[in-house]
Amino acid sequence: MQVGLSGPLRAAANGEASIHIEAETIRELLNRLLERYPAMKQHMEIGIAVSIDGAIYRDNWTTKIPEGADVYLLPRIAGG
Amino acid sequence: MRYESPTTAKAAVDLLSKEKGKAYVLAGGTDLLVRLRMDMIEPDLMVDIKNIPAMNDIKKTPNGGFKIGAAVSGAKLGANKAISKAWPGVVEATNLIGSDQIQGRCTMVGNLCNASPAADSVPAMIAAGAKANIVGKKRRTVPVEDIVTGPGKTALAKGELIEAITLPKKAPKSGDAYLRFIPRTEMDIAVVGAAVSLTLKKGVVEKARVALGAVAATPLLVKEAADAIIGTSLDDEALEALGAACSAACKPIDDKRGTVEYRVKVAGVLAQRAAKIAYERAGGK
Amino acid sequence: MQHDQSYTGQDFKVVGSRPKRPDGIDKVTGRARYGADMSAPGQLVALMLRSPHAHARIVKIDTSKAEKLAGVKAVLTAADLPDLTNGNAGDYATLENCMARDRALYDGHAVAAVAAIDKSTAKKALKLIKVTYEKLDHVTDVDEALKQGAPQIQPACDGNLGGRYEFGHGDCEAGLKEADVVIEKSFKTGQTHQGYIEPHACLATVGPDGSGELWVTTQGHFTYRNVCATLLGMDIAKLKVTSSEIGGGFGGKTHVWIEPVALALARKANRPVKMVMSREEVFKASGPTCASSMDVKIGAKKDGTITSAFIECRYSDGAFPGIWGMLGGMTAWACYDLKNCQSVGVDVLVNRPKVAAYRAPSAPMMAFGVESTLDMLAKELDMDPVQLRLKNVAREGTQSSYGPVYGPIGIEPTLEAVRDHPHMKAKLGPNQGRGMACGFWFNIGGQTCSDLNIGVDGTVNLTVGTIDVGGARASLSLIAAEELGISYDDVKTTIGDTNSLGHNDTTEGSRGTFSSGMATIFAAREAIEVMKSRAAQMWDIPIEAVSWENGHAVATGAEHGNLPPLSLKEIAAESPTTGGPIAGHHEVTADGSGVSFASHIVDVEVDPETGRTQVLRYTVVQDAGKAIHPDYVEGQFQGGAAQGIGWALNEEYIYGEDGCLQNPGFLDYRIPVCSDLPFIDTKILEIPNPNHPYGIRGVGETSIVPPLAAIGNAVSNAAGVRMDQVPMSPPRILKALEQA
Amino acid sequence: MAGVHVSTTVNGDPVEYVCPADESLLDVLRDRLGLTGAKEGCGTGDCGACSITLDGQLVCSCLVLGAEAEGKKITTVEGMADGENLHPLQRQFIDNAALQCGICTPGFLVAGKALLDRNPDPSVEEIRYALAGNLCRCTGYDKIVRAVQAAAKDLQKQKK
Repeated sequence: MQVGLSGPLRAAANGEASIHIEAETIRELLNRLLERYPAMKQHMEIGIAVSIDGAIYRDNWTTKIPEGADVYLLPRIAGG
Repeated sequence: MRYESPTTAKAAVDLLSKEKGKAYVLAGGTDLLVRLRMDMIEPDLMVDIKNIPAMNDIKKTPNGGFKIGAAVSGAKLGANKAISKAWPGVVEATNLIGSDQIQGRCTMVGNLCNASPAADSVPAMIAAGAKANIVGKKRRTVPVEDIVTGPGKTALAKGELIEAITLPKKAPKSGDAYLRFIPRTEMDIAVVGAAVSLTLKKGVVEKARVALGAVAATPLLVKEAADAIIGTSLDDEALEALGAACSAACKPIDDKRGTVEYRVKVAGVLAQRAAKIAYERAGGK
Repeated sequence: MQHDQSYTGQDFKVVGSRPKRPDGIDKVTGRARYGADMSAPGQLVALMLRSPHAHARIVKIDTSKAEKLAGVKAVLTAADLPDLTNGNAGDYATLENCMARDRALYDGHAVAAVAAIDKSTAKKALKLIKVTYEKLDHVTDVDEALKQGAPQIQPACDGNLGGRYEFGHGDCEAGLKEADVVIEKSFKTGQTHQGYIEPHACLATVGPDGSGELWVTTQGHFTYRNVCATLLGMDIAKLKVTSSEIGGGFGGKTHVWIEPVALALARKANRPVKMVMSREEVFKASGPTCASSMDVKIGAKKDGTITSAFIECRYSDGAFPGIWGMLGGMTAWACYDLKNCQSVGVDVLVNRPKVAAYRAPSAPMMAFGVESTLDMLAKELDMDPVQLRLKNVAREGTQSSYGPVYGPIGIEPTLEAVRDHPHMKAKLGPNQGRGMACGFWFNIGGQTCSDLNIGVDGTVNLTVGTIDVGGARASLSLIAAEELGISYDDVKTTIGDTNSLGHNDTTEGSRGTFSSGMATIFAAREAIEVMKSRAAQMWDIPIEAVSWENGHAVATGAEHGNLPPLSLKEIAAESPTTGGPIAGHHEVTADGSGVSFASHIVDVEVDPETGRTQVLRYTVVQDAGKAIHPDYVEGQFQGGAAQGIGWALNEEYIYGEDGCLQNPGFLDYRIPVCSDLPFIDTKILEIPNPNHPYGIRGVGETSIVPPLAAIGNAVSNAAGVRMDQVPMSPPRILKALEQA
Repeated sequence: MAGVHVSTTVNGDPVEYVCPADESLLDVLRDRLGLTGAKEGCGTGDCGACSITLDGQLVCSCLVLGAEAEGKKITTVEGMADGENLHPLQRQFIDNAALQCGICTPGFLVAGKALLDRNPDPSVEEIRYALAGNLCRCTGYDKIVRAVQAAAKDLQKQKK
């Protein structure tokens, strides 16, 4: 599947805006990503979130990624 | 700190004059207790004057004016119909001080003795020609414009306190008004204040006094501004001259509440607006 | 067990009604207990000594005289706290902000603390602490701080750059070439404070065995527990944190400020310690939001199609780096469907207090720049501003400016509602003008758990771990009642302490009702399963033959269908003999929160001679997903709008040349008073969030996003001047009028 | 610092206390008399959360010395309900959802009651100006003003 990367994460992926990764869950996605781009570690430590079909997941790494889903990696957000 | 609550003016004077440390007069406390709370003052003695009966009274003077005791709150002043009718500008100015809660405590004399250049009631009192009745070793009476000598400084000597404010008898065909500028609708300190008191003769301004607040180190009585409208029927030209004279008299500072430029401009605007209200109140058309 | 979180589209019986809140009587009688309302036997009073300098090296702190003063039980400096200089960066910053070690980084930065038998003794002790400072150069302005040679605030950073984050897609340069019109403008916003009326307050106890208790006003008692225990080297399970009623937070009570110090003093003195901030301390040393400075450039075709949208916004994070630029960057263009867009958020360090979240943090600034510039574009194109926005509006399937493709969203419906609102057609008088603007916020979910216990009389205790900041207990009671099929009055919702529930994230990011609502629904469903099995026992039929309808167990199938249904009350009454107490429990990471959008309309009148702006009429239109208790949804819309109005017109941190804050009080930090505001009309739209069983989106934050620009646009229409700086204070407007 | 001995009346009950001369009445109520309904939001008379009445006059208790209460009659939010019967204003605050966090509520109730005592039929503008000394950061004041209007109607009905 294609995974979109938001601005700050692109630098860690050699400037790619979108990358191809096979993964069934968010955890798998993140692990694969880290294997391929060790520089992602720093972003993951600050906090990362995954958007699947527009819904943002900040914590639940067991979430399954449906086939054909629109997947996007974002920095982790907070609020007031 | 000691707290004393004398029941006569003489006892208050004695306490204040005998105290070796720092002594303060407590009336409404709406400025003094803020300073206490913010650790800006460390009093040795606080003399509460609210239990002195005469200081809680509003009385008509023999010549038709009013004597307002130093402990009379803004709320009490506002409830007095006779003064509100005679000197609406003074009453409105006093009632602009703070919220209803503050009005329950604050006093004109306190507003004056706190000696802030931005005090609301002071320009109105000055325009009205009010006088301060001082008790101390001797009694003396001083025009209100001579009380404040600088920010936080007054002409009162140690052991002196103001017992009451005297407002003169309202002349026929006269009116007064006070306006202030604040960014909100309530609860702010004046960025500029302007008071006008005038007397008409056949629609022409015969006498006038104009006072400004928050535009200099002390409230200002601006003679040039009064001169600009005396002899006129407050036409556009006179208002223009009034605004210009007020702006010219300003010696403001830049601070968190406003800029020099802003205060100079708005002083003129407010004086014009206040003059129109006073003129109308005096029966002018 | 993974529950299906998707939207059920059900018809609601009690959800959507407006019952009385459960904490109402306590709060109107003065009985409700807030942070400063708790006392303990033998308690000490603690006060903080704070730096009078914007930036200074702490050469020496001599506490010996203070320690000798009768009645002083503990004196504390950074030397008494763990040195986290080389540890986790976040923990270091948090503790360093609570108590400066080597340098005071802003006016009001804590440098020492005392605990004494009463306030006046503590005050005297503070005066006896002698701190030797070496003053350093300071910088408080966000743009100045980025200049070469500006005093550096954190040695680990590159100058004062805390971080730079870019978002967007397409090619803005190429987009500009397609444009018929290009608008370019720079803007600034002042630093504002959440302005909650209750100052930070806590009561701390720690024994020599390392066990402690903390009573505190907070948006997240579990988070406070974890942070305080981590900073002080305590075991998390041994620190019990109880949240008081909270007197407003708006993001400002998501971080610790005095609590670790109070706990450390209590440990040192082995006595309960009460610590309450003064209002001056709240302004100087809690966590306001950022000041900002930004540059916007928008290109569009004659028909209004935006071909290029660029914004860079620099945020002042205070003395420690944060994520505020990043958050702002993500929100900038979120309302629109754009081929080419870029947003850059920059975090900048200055000698001001460490910034905390404030309601939709960082979004209002970006919206001020974006929505003001769009208004300028509409004027340039001679196009209706609502039409311009509708022309470019984001919809389901649009790729958002921060990356993901949107699901069902509500920006277009809010704009249509604004277009059709009678407010848009109302007549205006002289010197009056109307403005509108849009806003976006993410909303978040997070870790949550709820406990639901059914008493023998069939009444229900719901215990949740998310703080109720604005009426959530009423909403959660409604949800439990809805799910169980019982009356609202039969549910009592309580906020549990940290010993009574598993971890709950802080009430922030508009997550309270979204996430605890979700946990409550599933806890109730678990209890229903238990009740079905009890009913099966009572009837002596298989559980498969029992279903749950309208608060009753119903026997199904031909052979059992004639059994009269059993009510929840009847099942509860039998619970002692059918297996004991009936309960449901659920823990969840409530992800999948729905993004929310709002469009606001405002009328103002500007006095051309004084520059003063009066708000005459205000309308909020916002998508709530589903309004559980509409009163409190409206309350969130109104409160956010009022805060935005304050920000737009008068609120601002004012720093002097000396780098010290000049207005740390409600007298000169001017939040709107009652007579400043009109009634604030609201229109709730309900576009369900597909990732919540009831369709809930967060509602708490978005309403503060549009007001700055909406008012700026209204001022522009009323007075003919475009304000590029908030607050749009009278001196600024008068100056703009004179220059026009 | 010498303590001042004060005899006063709080919500109709005779009360005595000794306090330092510089202690505020708010601190006396909260820390000595256990009446924590009045809140300290600012300590400088700007927020109104500490509103009480002193001899019937609405004041900020943070700007009154405890020593000044000698011989006075004090009422606080705790004295507003008559037994189990809430004052109409208290009831309308709940019914109109006029509170969110509720920290400002005691001050608004005391100030609102003072307004209705002196002006039983206030206009919206009069309500807004009378309550300008009470800050609320949650509600935007909308539902608070409506609650005061509704309570005014209730009180008028009661009188008829």
